[in-house]
Parts: sequence; structure tokens; C-alpha cells
Amino acid sequence: MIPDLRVRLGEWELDNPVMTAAGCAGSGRELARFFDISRIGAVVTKSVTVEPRAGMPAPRIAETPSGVLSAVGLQGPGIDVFLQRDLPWLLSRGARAVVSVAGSSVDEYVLLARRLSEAPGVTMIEVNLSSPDLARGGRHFAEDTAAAARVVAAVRETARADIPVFAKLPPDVADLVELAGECVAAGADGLAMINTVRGMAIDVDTRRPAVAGGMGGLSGPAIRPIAVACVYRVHAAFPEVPLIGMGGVRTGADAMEFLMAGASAVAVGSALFHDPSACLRVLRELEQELLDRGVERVDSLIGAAHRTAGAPGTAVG
Amino acid sequence: MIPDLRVRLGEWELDNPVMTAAGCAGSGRELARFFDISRIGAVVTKSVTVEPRAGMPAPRIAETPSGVLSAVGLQGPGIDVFLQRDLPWLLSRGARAVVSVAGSSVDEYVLLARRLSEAPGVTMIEVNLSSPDLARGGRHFAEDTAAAARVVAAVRETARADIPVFAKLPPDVADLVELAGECVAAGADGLAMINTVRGMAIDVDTRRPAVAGGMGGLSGPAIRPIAVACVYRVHAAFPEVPLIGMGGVRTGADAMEFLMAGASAVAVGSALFHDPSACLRVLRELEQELLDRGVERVDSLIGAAHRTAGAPGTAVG
Amino acid sequence: MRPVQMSSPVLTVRQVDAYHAITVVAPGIAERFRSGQFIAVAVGGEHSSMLTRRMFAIHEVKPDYGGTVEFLFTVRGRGTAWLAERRSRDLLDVIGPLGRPFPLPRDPVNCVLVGGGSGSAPLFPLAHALRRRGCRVDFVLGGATASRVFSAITARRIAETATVTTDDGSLGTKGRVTDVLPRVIDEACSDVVYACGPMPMLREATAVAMRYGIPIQVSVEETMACGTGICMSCVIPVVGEDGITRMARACVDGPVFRGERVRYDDVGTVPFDALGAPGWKARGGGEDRTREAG
Amino acid sequence: MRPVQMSSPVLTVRQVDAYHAITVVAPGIAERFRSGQFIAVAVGGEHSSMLTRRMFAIHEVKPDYGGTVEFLFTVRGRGTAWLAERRSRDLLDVIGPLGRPFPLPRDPVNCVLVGGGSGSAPLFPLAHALRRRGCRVDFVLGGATASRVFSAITARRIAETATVTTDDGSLGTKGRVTDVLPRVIDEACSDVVYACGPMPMLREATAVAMRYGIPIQVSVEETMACGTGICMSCVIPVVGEDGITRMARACVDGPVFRGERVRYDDVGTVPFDALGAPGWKARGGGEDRTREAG
Ligand SMILES: Cc1cc2nc3c(=O)[nH]c(=O)nc-3n(C[C@H](O)[C@H](O)[C@H](O)COP(=O)(O)OP(=O)(O)OC[C@H]3O[C@@H](n4cnc5c(N)ncnc54)[C@H](O)[C@@H]3O)c2cc1C
Ligand SMILES: Cc1cc2nc3c(=O)[nH]c(=O)nc-3n(C[C@H](O)[C@H](O)[C@H](O)COP(=O)(O)OP(=O)(O)OC[C@H]3O[C@@H](n4cnc5c(N)ncnc54)[C@H](O)[C@@H]3O)c2cc1C
Ligand SMILES: Cc1cc2nc3c(=O)[nH]c(=O)nc-3n(C[C@H](O)[C@H](O)[C@H](O)COP(=O)(O)O)c2cc1C
Ligand SMILES: Cc1cc2nc3c(=O)[nH]c(=O)nc-3n(C[C@H](O)[C@H](O)[C@H](O)COP(=O)(O)O)c2cc1C
Ligand code: FES
Ligand code: FES
Repeated sequence: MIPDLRVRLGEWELDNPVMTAAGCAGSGRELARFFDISRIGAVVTKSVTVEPRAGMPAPRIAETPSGVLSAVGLQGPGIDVFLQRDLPWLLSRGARAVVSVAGSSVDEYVLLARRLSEAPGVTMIEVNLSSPDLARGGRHFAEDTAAAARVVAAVRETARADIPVFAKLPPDVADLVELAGECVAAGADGLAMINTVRGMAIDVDTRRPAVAGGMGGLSGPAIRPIAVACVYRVHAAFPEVPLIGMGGVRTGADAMEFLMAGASAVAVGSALFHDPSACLRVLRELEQELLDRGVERVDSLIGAAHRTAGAPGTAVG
Repeated sequence: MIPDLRVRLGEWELDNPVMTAAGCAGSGRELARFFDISRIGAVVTKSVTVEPRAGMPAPRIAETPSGVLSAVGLQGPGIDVFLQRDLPWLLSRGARAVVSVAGSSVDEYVLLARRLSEAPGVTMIEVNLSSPDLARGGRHFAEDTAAAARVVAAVRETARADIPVFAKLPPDVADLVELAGECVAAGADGLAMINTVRGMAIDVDTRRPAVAGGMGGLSGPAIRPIAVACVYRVHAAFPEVPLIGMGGVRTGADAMEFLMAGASAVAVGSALFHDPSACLRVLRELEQELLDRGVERVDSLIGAAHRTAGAPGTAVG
Repeated sequence: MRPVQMSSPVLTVRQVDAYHAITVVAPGIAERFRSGQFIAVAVGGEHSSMLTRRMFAIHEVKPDYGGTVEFLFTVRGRGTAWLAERRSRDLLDVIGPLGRPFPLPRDPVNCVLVGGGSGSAPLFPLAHALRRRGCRVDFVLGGATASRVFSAITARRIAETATVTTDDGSLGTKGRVTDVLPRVIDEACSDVVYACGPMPMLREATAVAMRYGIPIQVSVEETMACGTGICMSCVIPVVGEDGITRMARACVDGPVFRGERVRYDDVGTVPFDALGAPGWKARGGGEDRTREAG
Repeated sequence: MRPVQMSSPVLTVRQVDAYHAITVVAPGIAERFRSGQFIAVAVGGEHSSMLTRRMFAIHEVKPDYGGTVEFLFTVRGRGTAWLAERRSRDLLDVIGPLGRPFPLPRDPVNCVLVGGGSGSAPLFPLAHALRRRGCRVDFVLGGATASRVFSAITARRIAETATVTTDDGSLGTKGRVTDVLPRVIDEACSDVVYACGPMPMLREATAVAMRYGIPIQVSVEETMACGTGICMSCVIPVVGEDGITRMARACVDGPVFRGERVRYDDVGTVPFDALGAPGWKARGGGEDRTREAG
């Protein structure tokens, strides 16, 4: 028996539930040197912006225990070059392209959604809400539920109806479940979570923050329990909303954890820095885990931990 | 030259800046088998409650990458036994005793503060605000800034004037800097941070949450960047407020990171599970780091990263 | 005696059936050891992502090189997989001896030692200690299959009798250790039972001992993270001498408990009548609370 | 050619002065290798808490065992400390060959190879490649002190001349490599400079080459995390052929760049006129944006 790996994200079906995480897979070309990118569920692009962006100065990354702290600052070529060069290349390789978008204003998100809707082959739009809102002094959209909802509503209205729009959420917001609910109410077809966790490391030799931006985003296995908790809580609150889970996925068993918490698909991010073929390996390991356990359909695992558990409490310490 | 390790926390001086973290050092006796507990800055007790508590059912702990996920549920003997048995023992060993308190109502915190003020030898009260508030359906006090401030104000009013009162804050609140500010406004003499980060792990064999409580608290080196960021942000906002930094301290260099971020002392928590003499080792390593760098006074490092850095941005990803 | 923490060189690594055996040079631990105690081993090396220690019963101590300690284990997860790759001369970070040892009878009585799977390990030094006191020792060892039964040959050598059971009948009697225990007690006129293994086996062994009205000491294998009593993860409900149930830490209050004091059916819960359980105050507020665990 | 990822057995481990040399069996990497390329090594074992890879220039490839790769390193932090403890037969997870190799001249010209510290490593296979094309090779090698100068003897063997400098004068000329570079260029009538080492050295070497009006290829050692081009951590400002500065990734767009294209003084910043820098649009909005990095 070969396990059935297909999953549904709302009305949209994926061959298998493993994707790349935004900003961790380059333009796709870099990873294609290591595995066939058409084999995984989807390739998520780094967040595309309207204009080219040079990003943050170096150092941009510091290693932390089982984690990576980064402040890249959305370096990228801008939507024009993306549509001319990167998207056609991904499609030519047979990859499903989920395009992550980031803007500094609602208008920029709208412009991006329009351009992507005009282009053929966009499988999904992922709205990165961890982008500074220029109108509000650079606070991230996600930090203000109303602002986040406005972005999602505007993108959903603008984007072609057959392109699902997912909102990507960071964990460190005032009330994640509320934010998730508002994004869904604003029209999001699903949610992707989690973006990196705010963190900082200090170089004790220079006495300076280890990444030039001062604050950075923490990712990698270190944050997996935080990510699993977010997915679990949001799935508990909105069991009908398809979720893409991510944060520290490194193995097939990690992927299962997210599925059981309620994600319908999982994305692999910083693990790719360690192992550029991590996506395909995770997929194979997941398949093997299913075989070992006699699980016939991967989608039978989605939310499984909610069905076995009593309602979990919140006791800490 | 022997570096001067003394630090001040407000009006209170410590021989050195290394302490245990609440709930990670047993009653003190367990650790005293491995090192002389009078040698470290202070021993912080597990959070003492009014009544004895049996805590959560097992499994209470799961190992995660570079971290520990726990839901112990404040198991302890209650204030009577603590005052009869544990506190006198700590004092008999020459330890400075910082007593952490947790209540399910403002009244319970007040009762604890009064009892501790009547007892001789309490060096400091640390108010654990990550405790469920029964009046508000079990949400933690820290999740509601006003409730947290009420607790702090009540403890400060009740406690003997010469006992400093520190508020212990978790990282995952709506607005940490605001919470910190309100606690200080309510009379906190300083702040301890961070408590564990909400997380979850799922046992993929049983399909159940790996700790019986469902949600647990994540601690250990995995969360260090999150903790350093919290200390940095709060120190930037309130440079005069003494901070005790914790979250993943395992080495002397880690301790320096917290000092440079703005903490005046550091606490060692789950690293003690791995190495029961971690506190003393961290202290020795810290001393060696100072020697190697020709730093004469440890307190010259406090907040050093704020003096070298430009104002750090918030760019993520 | 206080446990010690040391960086111990691996002396030998052996594989015996489905088990691995590692001997480390650890004089401080060897000299303090009493049977029933265990060690807590750090796994994964200096930059390990695994923070909690792994616990192993001490299987043997020898005076060589100032004192060596042997432990036996099966590969279950990440940590034991890493341990299985250790080679001689590697260093292991070890803490021990930890935990409450088996209490030894003052008189030369007849003792039956019941072990399931890796739970047999601590019974071997116990057997030697009992023999030195002139006790008669009988072994009952069980496992899922022949390769999982621990040192049956050694058991035959040191004990009066050694009865083996396997779930699949591949060695000895087909069945469980507790199936044959009554017969052994009868034949050996046992005065005391010592048992170590999984919780259901300990429950059954306790039931058998109580039927015979003889005391039983059990050593529990509860999930542990620190082994030193500070993380509060290894709790099981245990009835104290005062009749009050407390959440006792298996690592410092145990791992050895009097069999009838362990509330086997309530392991993994906090019984409603345990000291400090929700609502406990109403029922037990007046009682003595100065002792924490039995 | 595509890089490969493999689990490579360690063949030999040597310590040379302050350096460690590890040779791994890695046929796929050896056969694809061109000088100037590097490998990315995972550190800390399977349960490592260290997620980013460590980069090392390939110092030598040999045909033995299907193809071996040697790299040299000094212990700087956690990862290199772990590597220094590897023994023969251990497995290393290695990706390579990575990065843009040194371009080789078509004609048999005179080449001077300038290396500082561990930056000398990639110059040795380059020297061999140049010699095979009939080029004259002269070495200038520097280091803080004698033990930090890399393979000066090997350099003497393969090159026409090998000039050594040390900061403390403990070997060769006291001073920096760029102090002696002009003399070497004069004497050897050098047509091309190849340099690898710290950024200030590369800046000086570039200045010297430009004074002589000869081309220079530099290999930068920028902090890297993935080595494969996906993490965007290793950027430096580099001027493209179109005159536009872009934040180029040292791992895939480099590590070898034309010396005069690297904006040394702006390394660690995003120059205001770089493509996509804040406010850039106003200035450069009309230009061609299809190429990302020079
Ligand atoms: C007092 C005591 C003595 C023991 N003696 C032996 C022995 O002699 N031989 C032997 O093979 N095994 C023994 N065990 C069990 C042994 O500790 C576990 O098999 C081992 O910890 C599993 O580690 P892992 O990394 O392979 O598994 P993982 O599942 O990766 O371990 C994760 C965490 O859970 C804990 N854990 C997992 N399973 C167990 C378990 N069964 N018991 C306790 N903690 C667990 C680990 O300590 C670790 O903290 C003993 C356990 C205890 C408590
Ligand atoms: C293309 C290239 C080739 C190199 N070749 C060699 C060589 O042949 N011999 C040699 O000794 N060293 C070489 N280095 C430097 C070597 O990569 C670092 O010394 C090493 O990564 C330090 O790792 P660590 O774990 O000891 O230090 P840590 O400080 O613990 O490393 C933490 C992180 O920072 C990165 N990092 C730290 N220092 C450097 C650095 N100088 N350059 C790049 N990344 C760094 C590491 O890769 C890691 O991700 C090269 C670097 C690059 C980029
Ligand atoms: C270097 C880096 C760059 C990232 N860039 C983006 C991005 O452009 N857009 C986005 O939505 N998330 C971005 N992320 C976040 C990841 O997509 C992912 O949410 C996060 O890293 C957690 O997953 P991981 O632990 O598997 O890396 C980035 C993360 C890293 C480490
Ligand atoms: C098992 C465990 C029990 C804890 N108990 C308490 C407690 O009783 N009171 C409290 O304020 N914090 C408690 N904490 C939180 C720690 O004091 C500390 O804030 C946190 O673990 C982060 O530090 P660390 O990473 O060094 O462990 C506990 C943490 C753990 C892991
Ligand atoms: S294992 Fe930590 S208290 Fe028992
Ligand atoms: S090191 Fe990751 S992009 Fe260059």
C-alpha cells in the first residue's frame, strides 16, 4: 500500500502536503540543483515587493541553539523581475508556485495582487503580514488586527477568484486567535503560520546585536513547540479553516506533529539552510512514517491531536 | 585582578549576578548536594502558593530541540510548610532566598506577601504573574495588564518596605513593554523576565499532546533569543528599572548576553536539569570571560549593547 | 551519600542480544553506590540539542581503575541511539548514584527478584548484596522475546533458581513473570519480593505479594528529565505512612517504593484525594502537611 | 556543474602548525571541483543544536578512493572546535563544490597569488591549475605569526617564488602581504593577481593591482549560513557590469569577484545607491532591473 499523500486546502488540492517556507528557498533555482522541485506540494517564493529591495546590511544571520536568527529585510528584485524571470522559470520546472507578497501599504498589496492575477500560473497568494506599515510608523500590519484585515480584504477583492489567498501570521501578536479570525472574516481562504518569532542575540565580543537590524526573527526547530501551539489553538478555534503549518520542521515526524495539530500542509524553512533537499527528505520520511503506522491517507492525520486530547489546559510552570 | 562581581538591583546589592530561576531548583536541598548554594547571588524558590498543590498529572515534561516543554502546575507544599521547613533550611545554608509567589486571586498574593514579611530572612519577593486568575476564568494575571498591576500593587503595599518586590513577566503578552511599565507604576522595584513561552509538542505515536496539560511552557536555550529581545526592549524603555534576565542561560557567555541586553542579574533555569551545578559553573565562566576581556567590574557590562548599537530596527524576514 | 557529577571515560562497550552494555570509569559513583540506584547520563555531546538526561539502573560496579560502573540499555529514542554509538575512550557526562536504594533485610531471609525487560538490570547488584547477607535469592526474569531477557545465565549463576518467561514462549515459560511468581514464592518459601519493570508488571507483582502477605519493594521506571529532583516531572501518586497520597518524585523519593504504597491505577493522574489536588483543601485541610512524599 | 550533498567518510586528520587538515572521501565533489570553490560542512552530528553550515575552501582534491577532498581550518568557534575532534572513519555531511571558481586566463601569463591566513587554502589548487596552463605562479603568503602562515613550503615547491610576511616578523618579511606585493609584481612581471583573505587585505591588494593596471580576482570570506544561495545572509555590495551596485551573495555570486567591483568600504552596509536601497527608486527607477547581482 502506498499512502495517499494528497491533501485539500479548502477547494484546492495538493499532491502532497510539503512545501517550502517563504524566503527560505531563494528563487527556486538554488534548490533545484538538489532536488526536483516539481515533486513537492508547492514552492513558496520569498515575499515579493513592488520595487526591488536591497534589504538589511550584513550581518543578517546568527546561529542560536537549534535556531537561526535573521534579519534579511525582504531583499528581492521586485514584482517586474519576478514576473519576467522567476515565475516563468518555476512554472517551466513544473512547480506549483505560491507567491508570497509584502507591501508597505494596502495599495502596494493591491498592486501586487493585481499583477499576480494577470500572470498565468500563480497557484496561491500568501499575504505576508509581518511587513512594516509605512502609514503607521513601521509597525507590522499583523500587530494591528484591523490593518491586517484591511490588507487581506483588499488582496482578496483584487486577486482573481480562482487564486486562493492565505494570510501568513506571526506568533507574537496581542491575540493570535483573534487576528486569525479577523483575517478569515476579511476573506482569507486559509492561514499560514507561523512567521518568525521576534528575538535578539548579542555578540559578546563586539557588544553589539549579532544581526545588524538589532532585532531579528527566530526560526528553526527551537520554535517548533511555539508554532505547534499556534496551529493547535487556531485549528481549535476555526476547524474549517485550512492551515499551512511551519516553524522548525526538519523531519517527517515534525511534519506529522503539525498535521496532528491541525495543519493541512506544512512548510519547511530554515531546515533548508542545513539540508537543501530537506523538503523532499521530509516528504519521504512522512511517507515512511505513514507506512510504518499503517496510515492510508495522510489527511486522516489532520487535527488528530484534537480528537484524542481532552481540552488542554493552560497550566504553565 | 579579580573582577568585581557585585551588582545592584535597585537599592539591593548581590555578591554576584547569578541566581536560580523559580521552579528549577527544587527546595534548594537537591542542588545543595552538587554545590554550595551560598556561593551564588541568590536562590529563587519555586512559586509558593497558599495551599499545598498537587500540580498537573504526568507526563509533565517533553524534550524539544534545545528546549524543554513543561507543565508542572506549581506543585508545592504551600506557604505553611514552606515557612516551617524550606525557608529556614535555605537560610541555615547561608543562601539569599528570593521567594517566588503565585496566587489565584489578589487576596492570595496579599496573604503570601504578609506571611513572608512576618518571616525573617526573605531577601526579595518575586511575583509570578503567570498564574491563573480564578476570577477571570483562569486567564493568567499577566494576560491582563490591569489585573497584573493590581497584584503587584497589593503585594508591594503588603510586603515589608525593606523587601524588594519584583514582578516576573512572561513574553507572550499583548504588549510586554506596556505590562512592564504598568508593573513598575504599580510599585514593582524591578522585573524578572522571561517566564516560559507557551508551546506544545505532540507525541506522534499516541497522537496526544506530549505533556498532559496540552499546552506547556517552553524554556531552555531555544528561547534565549526571545528572552534577550524582551530584556533589551524593556531596558530600552525603562533604563532605570533593575531587571533579572533569564531564558536559556547555560554558559557564562549567555549570562553576559543578558547583562549586555540590560539585565542586572541572570537566573539559570532548565540548564540545571542538564547540569545541577550550572549556576556555579556559569558564575565561574562569567568570571573567566571578564578576566579574558580585562573587564574589571561586571556591572560595567549592564546594558552595554544599548551603548554600542544604533537604535535597532524591527525588520524581520 | 551525595551523588557526584563526572566526565567518565567509556571503558568498554558490548552488545548482548538486544541490549547494549557500557562500562564507564567513575570511581566516585562506584564507591557510593547501593543497589537500586541509577545514573543520569547526558546525551548528544557538548552542542547537543537534547537537554534532558537519560536514566539507567546501575547493573554492576567493579573496583578496577578506581571504580567502574556498568549500565545496560536498549535503543528506544534519540538519546539511546546516540549512546549506542559510543566507543571506548569517549567521555560520558554522568551523575550518580541517584535515588533511593533497595532496602536490605536485616536477617538472612528468602528473596525473590522479579524483573521485566531492562528492569532486570538493578536486580543483579541487589542479588549480590542479598547473597552477601546470607539471603536466598530466586530470580524471575521476563521479556517480550528471548533476546529481550536480560542476563538469564548470570541469574542462574548467582541465584538459587532463575525462572524465565517470554511473551512468545521463545525462552522459558510462555507468559508473564507474574504468572510464575506464585509458584516460585511457594517453592522458595520467599519472605520478600523485589520487582523492577513496567508499571502493569509492578501492579501484578504487588497483588501477588499482598496475596501472600509478604512485603514487596518495587522500582519504577517513570519518565524522568533531570534525575535529581528539581524538575518535578517524574511524579506518581504514592500513599504516605500517614495514609495521605502525595505526588512523589520517582527520582528522589524513589525509584524504589514499598509496592503497596504506589497507586498503580492512578499513575498518570492526580487522584482527587491527593495532597493539594483541586478541591483537596475542603477534605484534608486539617491534616499534617509537613511531609511531602512517602 | 551541480553541487552534490553527501555523507563523506573522514580519511585522514592532520594538524599542521595552527591548522587542522581533514581529508574526506567525496568522489562527486572531487570530480566536479574547480579551484576557488568551497564546501559547506554540517557540524555537531545528527542531534546538533548548530543549524548553519561551515564553509571551507577546497585545498586539494586527489583521485584516491574515487576522489578525495582536503580542507584546512583553524578553530574559531563551536563548529570548528567540533571538527577538530573528528577522527578517521567518522562521517561528515558535506555539500560541494559550491561557488564561482577562479576564472583562469586563456594564455600562459604571469600570475601572483596572494593569501592571508586561512585564505591561502584555495590558492594551492589554483596554482596547480595555472601551472598546467603554462602560467608562471608567484606566491605571497601572510599571517599574524609563523604558525599561521599556510603551507609556505608547498608554495615554494609549486611556484616560481614564494614570499612570506608575518605581522610579528617571526617568518619572512615583517609586515603585510600588500607591503611586498608591488615588489613581487615588479620582479615577476605579473599580469594577473589572485587574492584570498580578509576584506582589508583584499581592498589593499585591489588597490595595488589597480595601480599596476592589472586585473585582480578576489575571493571573499563573508559570514555564511547555508552556502547554497537561499538564506541571503552573505551579501556584500558589488558593482555590476552595468555600473549598478547590488547586494550580491558571496556564496553563489562569489566567493570570487573581480577585485575592482567589490565596494570594500561599504561592506557591512547597504550603500545608498545600491539597487533597491531605501529611496533608490527615485534615483534609479528607469534602469534595467533584470540582473540581480554582479
Ligand atoms: C530509574 C530508571 C532506570 C532506568 N534504567 C534503565 C536501564 O537500566 N536500561 C534501559 O534500557 N532503560 C532504563 N530506563 C529507561 C531509560 O531511561 C529510557 O529508555 C531512556 O531514557 C530513553 O531515552 P531515549 O533518548 O532513547 O528516548 P526519548 O524518547 O528520546 O527520550 C526523551 C525523554 O524522555 C525520557 N524517557 C523516555 N523514555 C523513558 C523511560 N522509559 N523511562 C524514563 N525516562 C524516559 C528520557 O529520559 C528523555 O528525557 C530507566 C529509567 C528510569 C527512570
Ligand atoms: C567561502 C569561504 C571559505 C572559507 N574557507 C576557509 C578555510 O579554508 N579555512 C578556514 O579555516 N576557514 C575558512 N572559512 C571561514 C570558516 O567558514 C569559519 O572559520 C567557520 O565557519 C567558523 O565556524 P565556527 O563554528 O568555528 O565559528 P562560529 O562563530 O560558531 O560560527 C557561527 C556561524 O558563523 C559563520 N561564520 C563564522 N565565522 C565565519 C567566517 N570567518 N567566514 C564565514 N562564516 C563564518 C559560520 O559558518 C556559522 O554559520 C571560509 C569561509 C568562507 C565563507
Ligand atoms: C532567512 C529567512 C527569510 C525569510 N523570509 C520570509 C519572507 O520573505 N516572507 C515570509 O512570509 N516569511 C519569511 N520567513 C519566515 C519563514 O517563511 C517561516 O515562516 C519561518 O522561518 C519559520 O519556519 P522555519 O522554522 O521552518 O524556518 C523567512 C525566514 C528566514 C529564516
Ligand atoms: C519545570 C519548570 C518549572 C518552573 N516553575 C516556575 C515557577 O514555579 N515559578 C516561576 O515564576 N517560573 C517557573 N518556571 C519558569 C522559570 O523560572 C524560567 O522563567 C524559565 O524556565 C526560563 O528560564 P530557563 O530557560 O533558564 O529555564 C519554571 C520552568 C520550568 C522549566
Ligand atoms: S526527574 Fe526531575 S524531579 Fe524527578
Ligand atoms: S550563505 Fe546563504 S545565501 Fe549565501
